[in-house]
Order: sequence, then structure tokens, then C-alpha cells
Amino acid sequence: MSDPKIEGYVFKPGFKGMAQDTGSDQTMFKGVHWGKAMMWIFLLSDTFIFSCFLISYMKGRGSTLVEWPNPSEVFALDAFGVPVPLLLIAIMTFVLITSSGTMALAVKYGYEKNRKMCGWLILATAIGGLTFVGMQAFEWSKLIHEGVRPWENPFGAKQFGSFFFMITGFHGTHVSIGVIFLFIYAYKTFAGHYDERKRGWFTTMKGDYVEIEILGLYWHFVDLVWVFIFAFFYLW
Amino acid sequence: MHPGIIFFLVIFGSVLFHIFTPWYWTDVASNWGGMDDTITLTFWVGGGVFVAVCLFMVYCVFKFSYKEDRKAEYKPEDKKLEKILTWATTLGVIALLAPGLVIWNQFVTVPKNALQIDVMAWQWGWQYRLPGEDGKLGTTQITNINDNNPFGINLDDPYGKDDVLIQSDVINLENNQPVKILLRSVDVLHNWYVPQFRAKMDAVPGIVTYYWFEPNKTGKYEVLCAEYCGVGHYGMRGGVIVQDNQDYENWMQKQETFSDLVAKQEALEAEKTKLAKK
Amino acid sequence: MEETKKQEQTTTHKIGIYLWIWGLLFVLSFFSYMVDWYQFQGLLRWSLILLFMFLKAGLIMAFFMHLFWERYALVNVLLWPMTAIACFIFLMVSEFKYTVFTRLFYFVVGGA
Amino acid sequence: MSEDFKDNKTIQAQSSETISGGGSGVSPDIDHVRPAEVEEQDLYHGHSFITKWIFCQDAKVIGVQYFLLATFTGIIGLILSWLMRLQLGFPGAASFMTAEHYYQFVTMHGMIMVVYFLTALFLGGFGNYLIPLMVGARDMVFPYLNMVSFWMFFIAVGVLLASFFVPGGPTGAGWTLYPPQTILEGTPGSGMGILLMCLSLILFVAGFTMGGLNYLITVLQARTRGMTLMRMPLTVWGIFTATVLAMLAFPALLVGALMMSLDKILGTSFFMPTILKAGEVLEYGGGSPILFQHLFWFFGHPEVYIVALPAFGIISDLISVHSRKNIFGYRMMVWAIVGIGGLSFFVWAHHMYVSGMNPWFGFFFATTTLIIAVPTAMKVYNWILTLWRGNIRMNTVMLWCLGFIVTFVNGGITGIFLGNVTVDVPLSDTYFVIAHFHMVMGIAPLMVIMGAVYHWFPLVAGRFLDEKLGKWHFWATFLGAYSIYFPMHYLGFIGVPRRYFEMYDSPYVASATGMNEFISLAAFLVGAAQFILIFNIIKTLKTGKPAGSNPWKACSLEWLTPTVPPEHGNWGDRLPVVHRWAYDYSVPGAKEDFITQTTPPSEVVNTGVEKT
Repeated sequence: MSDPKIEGYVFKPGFKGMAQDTGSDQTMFKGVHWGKAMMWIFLLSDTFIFSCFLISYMKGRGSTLVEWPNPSEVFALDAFGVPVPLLLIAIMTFVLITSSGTMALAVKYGYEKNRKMCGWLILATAIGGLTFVGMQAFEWSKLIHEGVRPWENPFGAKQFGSFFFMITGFHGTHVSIGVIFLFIYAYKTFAGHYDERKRGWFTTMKGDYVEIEILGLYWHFVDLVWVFIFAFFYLW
Repeated sequence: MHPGIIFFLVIFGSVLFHIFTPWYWTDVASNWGGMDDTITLTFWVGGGVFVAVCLFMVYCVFKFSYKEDRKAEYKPEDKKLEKILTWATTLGVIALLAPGLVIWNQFVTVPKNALQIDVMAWQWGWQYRLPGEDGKLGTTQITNINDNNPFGINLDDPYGKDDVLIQSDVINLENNQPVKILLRSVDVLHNWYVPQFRAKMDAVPGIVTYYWFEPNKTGKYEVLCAEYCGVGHYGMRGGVIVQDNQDYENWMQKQETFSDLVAKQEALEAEKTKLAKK
Repeated sequence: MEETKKQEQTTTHKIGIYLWIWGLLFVLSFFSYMVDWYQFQGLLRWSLILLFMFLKAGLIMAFFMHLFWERYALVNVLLWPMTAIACFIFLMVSEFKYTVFTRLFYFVVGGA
Repeated sequence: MSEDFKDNKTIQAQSSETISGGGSGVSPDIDHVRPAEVEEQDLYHGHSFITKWIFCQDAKVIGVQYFLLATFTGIIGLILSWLMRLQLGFPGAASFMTAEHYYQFVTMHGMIMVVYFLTALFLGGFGNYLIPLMVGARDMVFPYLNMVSFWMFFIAVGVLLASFFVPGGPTGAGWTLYPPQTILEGTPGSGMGILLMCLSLILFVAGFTMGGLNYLITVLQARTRGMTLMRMPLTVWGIFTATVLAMLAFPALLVGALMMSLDKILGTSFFMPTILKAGEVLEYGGGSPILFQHLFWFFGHPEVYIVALPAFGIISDLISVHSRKNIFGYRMMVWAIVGIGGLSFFVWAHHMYVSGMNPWFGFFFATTTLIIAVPTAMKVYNWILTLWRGNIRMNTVMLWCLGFIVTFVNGGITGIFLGNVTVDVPLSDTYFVIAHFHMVMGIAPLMVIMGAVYHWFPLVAGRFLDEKLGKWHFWATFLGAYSIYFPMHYLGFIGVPRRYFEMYDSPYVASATGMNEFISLAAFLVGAAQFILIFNIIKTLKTGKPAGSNPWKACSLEWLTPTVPPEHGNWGDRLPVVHRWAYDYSVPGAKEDFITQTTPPSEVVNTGVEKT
């Protein structure tokens, strides 16, 4: 994406450009749609939420004297009779990254106004997200079956279950909300709302393919959070 | 009346209040006179700035009250003045901070000869434990606490056997003997605070916190709980009696150790079983 | 709202870059899975986990979320607040170490 | 729905003409302002009573709604403070006052005043009303979201007040809600009360996030032509920075409230270590109470500045307008606001010096905290230097400003006591702390709110508030509040601890009995004085002196709307074009003693105006 063209405004690159944009009138993020700017700021706020969760988890895990369960064993899955560590988690990661890729392509085709391609890719993303949520539900039920509860677990420190259900639950909620919106946006794309610049249901804004990018930002963020959860919760 | 006069009177009254106030610190009874000094320093610097700023404001209000024919000065920026003020403030702040940090360093560094005292808090009361002859406190667990073991001392810890138990909310301290207060709570947050000693620290369930001081005035002091701990917070008082060496030793002789307590309880048990057999 | 003029000028990226990043993400995920598979321990495990994590996060943010192509005004607004988080993490590390120290010392080990 | 947008078509057609050309007929080069980057905003114009006044998408109406609801909860907080002072000054005077009730009143008073009154009023109330007007936007960028934000706040307040009527009553854990006592027996309202409190906070945060996104994006992306960030009035800077803080600080509160609810409902042990209660060991174990304190204050300290920064911004504008002088050192003021905001994320544990955290943190947090004192002091200097050589109108607004300076400097200086770690040890958890934070973030922001009400009422209602009543209101509030909190510091010096239901049995506290009675009487007076304002507003809404446009002769945009009060869409057919900062007062050589932001340079060529 090269710089947008704005009448009477010559873009400077890098930090000079930053000073120039910040000092200019009307907008600070040149050519950035209001909704996109909003999504970025929202994601920044959401980052702080997840950071607080993960910091609490670090503090909680670090300060308990009871042994922390070994995630590699707890999350192992029997494949053909052999326990494979983190098998399900690996597949979930794979699915989420796949859906992130399709989303990135959907954004690209959206900007090219390729309605069909964009719609199908969003639908694929939604299905990927749904699969992820389904597998997470499976993982939860497996752990609950094994006796892990938010308030206790048979493997060691109480906090293991608490943090696991809370953090993956909060992340799963984000994924689920994303899936709902993906389906809605897939419908809107196929119905051509973005080509006709049809107004949204709750907003006075005209429809635009930039909305796909906004949703894409949210979806990639969900993926991004999973990267951190994967590293800190399953691998640590 | 011109509003400036009232503002002036408010400032003037504040200064008078400070000079004539009957409400002020209790006399310090520990080594933390340094804290009082930092407060005094901050008070004079801060109070000076407060009075100066407010008097300047009052001056402006008198001098530059609205007049139809006056035009205010137009001067968007005065870099030089701003620079001077910034540096002056920075220096003032450093002057206040530095002694504070020095004393904090003393506060967190406990002298080697300090007597350790385990202060155990619950809703809503206190009790104390002193090390015995070995000079060391035994480890504890909340889950061990029961009628026979009111402090929850780990039975397999050899250091715990001779610990002196004081099941009272009043404790005696030896004058001029530094003490390290080890705070422990079995339920919620508490804070063992004697205003005359200046220092305080929360007792947090799940960990042990500490602070130290050296009492240097004999007498009786009241202990207050200084961290909100539920409806009984305001009634959670205790006491400290600071004594000279001889009195303290006498008092110490009368206290019971953990093994005394265990022996007494065992004797009691044996008595009971004997009676039951009869 | 958004100027319509902008639409035509927005050049999209070649599909190749997305596929590349996509592939890299799979490879990096595979590597971080291998860290667990081979049961690396200690500092090595830590640094590998963090390395792959930051690489993945960086790729997603830079390319999928287009941050690499955004102007610095936006990028800086998003990244500077992370210093507060970094400070929080740093202090909480020393806090949990202190907590676990007092717990071990006064409840388990003793002898002081 | 489509016909609702018809009005916009004409607006768009007209305003697109203004995109080229600088406005005036001559259009010399010096007046040139870059054309608009973004299209005109579509607005949803309500036609029915419900869409115009209740579920309204106009930021100005939402601002007034926020203001009224926040004031309503504030009055509840005020009544609670009366009840507390009744107990402290005259123990036993009210038969219903048990320790449980006292602690519930303390808690609800604190939470209501900090979050539901001050935060909502400054950001929701003043933010909504003033931001679009001051940056020259037609409305907030996402009007629908803005409306939902208010109604979320409404529900949050509803849930909060509902906790008064559940079994066990509202939580009495202190506004800091420290676990473990918050959710254990022995604390009033440890059942439904605390759950409703957490739920209400979560709703508030969710609602606030919607509003906050609006404020931020409106300031960043929807300014009018010529309005650079460095030409914005300081009010907008203050509210903007406070909103940034809120967006980044509320997450910590949300996480803390969520985890505490889980500890209560599910019996998780996030904040709960092994606990012995009434002879029984509870099911909890291994958690860390200090973690909650860190989360709470990671939110809580920025929260202080969420309240203070809008106050700083607003007071700067009021002082400047009514001294007929530009704000002294505008750039310094902006950087001070931004710097204070940024630093506020690195100082949180100065609330925890005696909490039992890692003692070495004391060094770090004392240093960062005292660094904040420097930009804060600069702001104070700049306020009084603005008065200096000004032409000060001694009206009610200016009185509130002067009252603010006195109380803020007082409270700021006691902040240096409490921020400096060693000085804090004897004073923390005593009445000194109460006196400090009421002075600095209770009374001082209240002075600003009142000043702002007297200042902007002519814009909102088109009429002046009564000056005479205003002066009575000011003197009763200022003198009363000062005599509550100034002597209270000395109670702290004695060592009287906070949150004591009664304390007269302690020997060294006995001397304070008289002072406590005096403070209580002053508190009753100050509380009652606030009803003068309500009476004043009701009286002047119908009979007040009509204000006309720009009655204070101010430079900033909000006074330059074509109609007073401004209509939906704010600017009629044409958006304003900005040529200068908001502070060109008393420019030598100018016809009048102010040059508005929209005055093109070609009209003031022969004056001594500086380029801004």
C-alpha cells in the first residue's frame, strides 16, 4: 500500500513523515478510514486486556509452591495409541493460521473489488474459526472429563485450571464473536453491499470494502493473541 | 469585599493554623526520627511553594483586575522563564527525593542483630511469637493451626520447638533493641501500626512481610490495624510495652515456649484418658 | 467519510507476499512445536519459544495487518504503549520471585 | 430510514463548494488552507421525541445525558458522604448507623465519586459536548456507538444502585476492593454486593470503551480544515489524553474485576491464598492478594489522571478566556499533559509502599512519582503566569479557577509527601491520605466542573447563570471544602488511621474530637451549598439573561456556531476553517481584545499577532 494521494499534501517518509502527519491538520493517520483507526485503537486496548491476563498468569504461576502441571503431558492426545504431546493444540494453531491466511487474501481481493473471491475467502475464514472453536470445546470437555476444574485439578496447582479456562475462554469468546461477524460480512459481501455502498444496519456510514480490512485486523489480532497463548501457556 | 482579600486570608489562616495547631505528631519513640525529618523537609519546601504560589496569585488578582482600558500582555511563550522554572523545580524535587531514598534504604535493610518477632493477625486480633534460645523462628503453615498449635508451627521443624508464644494482643519489647517484625495473616490484609514508631507494613495472607525499628522510649503504646480488614477493623487494637533490659528479662522468663505448651497439652490429654479409664 | 478518490489509488500487494508469509508462519509454528517435541529445557527452550513467538507475531502484524506499509504515525501510536506493558511484566517478574521467596523461606525451609 | 439522510444531501452539496477557495472573496494566498481530506459526515437526524432526546445520536445531547446521570449519581455519593460524616463527627447520632452500613457508605461513596461521577462527567459529559465543537466536527465519528455508550453507562449505574437492594447490601470492601476480605464473610456485601459491583464496573468499562474510541478518533481523524493538534484548545488535549489513559488503564480493572468475580462465583484462587476463617481452612490456596493490588493500581493511578487531566485542560481555557490573555506556554502545557499521561503508567505502586510488595520497588516508584511532580508544577506556574499581566474578570468562573489553583496546589504538594516513599510510611492509611486525595482529585476537579458549568452554560442553554447565586455557591463551597480538608491533614499527622468507624477510645485521638465535629459541620454545609447550583440552573433556564453568541468573547470554535445553542450538525452549511490557535487574546493592534480561530490572517495583517 503506497501512500494515499491527498490534494495539497506531499508525503515525507519515515520519522519525518511522522512529525509531518502529527503536525498536520484534519487527520493524524493520513488516508486511514475512521473505522480502521477505531479498530486499531480498540485492539490496542484489547492488547492491554490480554497482557493483564497473561501477566496475572505469570505472577500466579510463578508464585505458587505447588507444582505446575506439565502442559506437554496434560494436553497430549492419543493418536493410534501413542500419546502425542500437544497434538490438538498444534492442529488448532494450524487451523487458526490457515484462517488468518485466507482472511489476509480476502482483504486483498476486497480491495480489488473481486466480490466472489472475497466472499468465498471470508466464508473459508469463518469455517476455519468455527473449527477452532469446536476443537477448543473438545479440548475443554476432555480436560473437564479428566477432572480439571477452574477451582482445582488433579495434576497440581489450583491456578492451572483457573488460568487455563479463563484465558482460553476469553480468547475463545473473541474467536466466536469474530466468527459471527465473518458470517455476517460474508453475507454482506455476496449481497454486494460494499459495491453499492449500502449503509450498515446500525451506522450511518456507507458500506465500503475497507470494512473487510477492519474485520481482518480483528481476526489477525485473535490469531496474534493465540501465538502468545500458545507460547506461554502450552510451551512454557 | 475584593475576592483577593478572602484568598489572602485563607492562605494567612492556613499558616496561622499550622503555627498554633494543637494537633501534631506524637513524639517519636523509635529510630525513625529520620522519617520525621523528611516530612519536615518536605513540609517546609512544599509549604513554601504553596504559600509563594498562592500569594503570587493573590497579587495578580489585585494588580490585574479587569479594567476597561487595560490591555493584557500578549506573549505566547517565554522560553527562558520556562527553562528556569523547570530546572528549579527539578532541583527541588531531587532535594526532596534523595533523603527519602536514603532512609528507605535503611528501612529495607534490617540490621543483623535485630530480634525477629512473628506477628500473626486474624479477623480481628493479634498474637506474637519470639524465637527461643536458638534465636530462630520455626516455619509455619496456616493448615497446621489448631487448638494445640495456635501458631501453626511445623512440628518437624527443630527451630520451632523453643519458640516463645505470646497468646495476647500485647507484646513487650526491649528498649534500644532493634526488632524485625515479620507479619503474617491467616485471613485478610491487616497492618501492625504503632503511630509512635512511625513505621508500618501490611500483613498479607500467603506471604510474610517485614519491617524493622528500634524502640527508644520506654512506655505503653497502642497498636492499631491500619489496613481495612472488614467490619471489625476499627476495633482491632493491640499493645506494645517497651521496657528496660531487666524488666524485659523478667517478663520473658514468665512466657511459655512451644514445647512447654505441647507438654502441657499432652499432660492434659493423659489426665483425661486416665479419668476416662477410671 | 473516506474519500472515494482513494479507492482507485490503493494499490494492493501481489498475492505472492501473502503466500510467503503464510508459509513462514506454518514453518515457525512447526519449529515452536518441535521445541516441545524434543523437550528442550532451560534457557534454550525459553529463548527458542520467545524467538519463534516474536517472529510469528511480527510477521502477522507487519504483513497480515499491514503495519509494515502503514505510516509511522500509526505504527508509533500502537507500539509505544507497549513500554507500559513491558514495565509491568518486568516488575511482576521480580514480584513473583519475591513472593515465592518469602513463601519458601517462611513456610517451608526456615532456619533464619 | 433513507429519508432521514435527505437533509444531508443539501449540506454536502454546499460544503463541497467550500473545499476549494479559502472562504473570503479575496482569497489571498496567506489565507489558503488545504482542502478537505474526507467527505462530509452523514448524520442521522432524529425526528421523533425518542430519537431526538432519549436514544439520541447527537453528541451534545449525549453529553448532557451523561452530565445529568453523573450528577444524579454524584448526589447519591454526596448523601453517602453526609452519612459518613454524621457518624464520624457525632457517633451514635443516627441509630441505623452500624459499622456494616458505615463501611458500605464509604465504599459506595468512593466508587461513585471516582468512577461514576468524575470520570463519566469529565469524559462522557464535557468530552461529548465539547470535543466535536472544539475541533470543528459535525458530531462524534460514530454517533450510534456513542449513544450505546451512554446507555451502557445507564445500565452500569442501574446495576450499581441495584446493589443497595440486594440481600447483604452493597459491598463494603472499600473502593479499592482488596481481596481476600472483599469476598469473605466479615465484610459487608461480600455476596451479591461485590458481584454487582464487579458487573457494574465491567459494564462501565465496556460502555466507556465505546465512548472513548469516539473521542479519540474524533480528535485524531475528524478535525476541521486548519485545525492542527497544536491549535486545539487545552480542554481537548486534556480530555483526549485522559481518554487514551482510560483506554489503556481500564483493561487492568476489567481483568481484576473479572478474576475477582470468578474467585467469588467459581471458587478459583487467583487472589486467594490458603485462608483460615472461623477455625476452618477454606477451599482456596496459592493465590496472590498483591496481584490484585497491582492490577487495581495499574488502573487506579492512571484513573487519577483520567480525572485530573481534563480538569487541567478545562481550567487552562477558563483562566485564559477570563484573564483576556493567552495561556502562558501553550506548548509546555501540551507536553506536560502528554508527559503526565505517559508517566502515569509507571508510578502505580506508589499506592502500595506499605502493601508488602517487593520492598525494592520503593526506589523505582518513588523516583518515577517525583518525576511527575515536575510537569505538574510547570502547569501550575503557567496558570498563575497566565493571570500575571492579564486583565482579570473577577466573575464567578474566575473565582472557581482561583479556588482550583489554591486547592490543587495544596493537594499537589501533599502528593509529594505521599509519593516520596519514606515520607509515605508514617502517613499512609491515615487521614492525611484522605485529605490529600480529596483536595487534589475531589475538590480541585469539582472546582473545575463548577467553573466549566458557569462558563459553558450560556452555550448549552443560551442564558447566563445568576452571578450572585454563583458567588454564594462558590464561597460556601470553597471555604467549606478548604476547612474540611486542610485541618484533616493534621489528623493524619497525629496518626489517626483511615476507615475507622469510631476511634475515640485511643488516647491520642481524643484531642481530635472537636475537629471531627467541626469537619462534619463544614461537610454538611458544603453539600447543601451544591443545591444552590441546581436552584440556579432551574431558575435561569427560563428567566436568565440571554447570552447571545460568544458572550465571553472567546476565541475557540465552540462559541462560533451559527446558532446558540448549536444545532445537530453544529456548523450549519459550512464547516469552519481554522487559521490560528485558540488563545489570541489582547493582540496588540487588533480591533478587539480577541481574534477568533476562524479569522483569516488577511484580516489581521496589521496586528502583532504571532503565527501559530
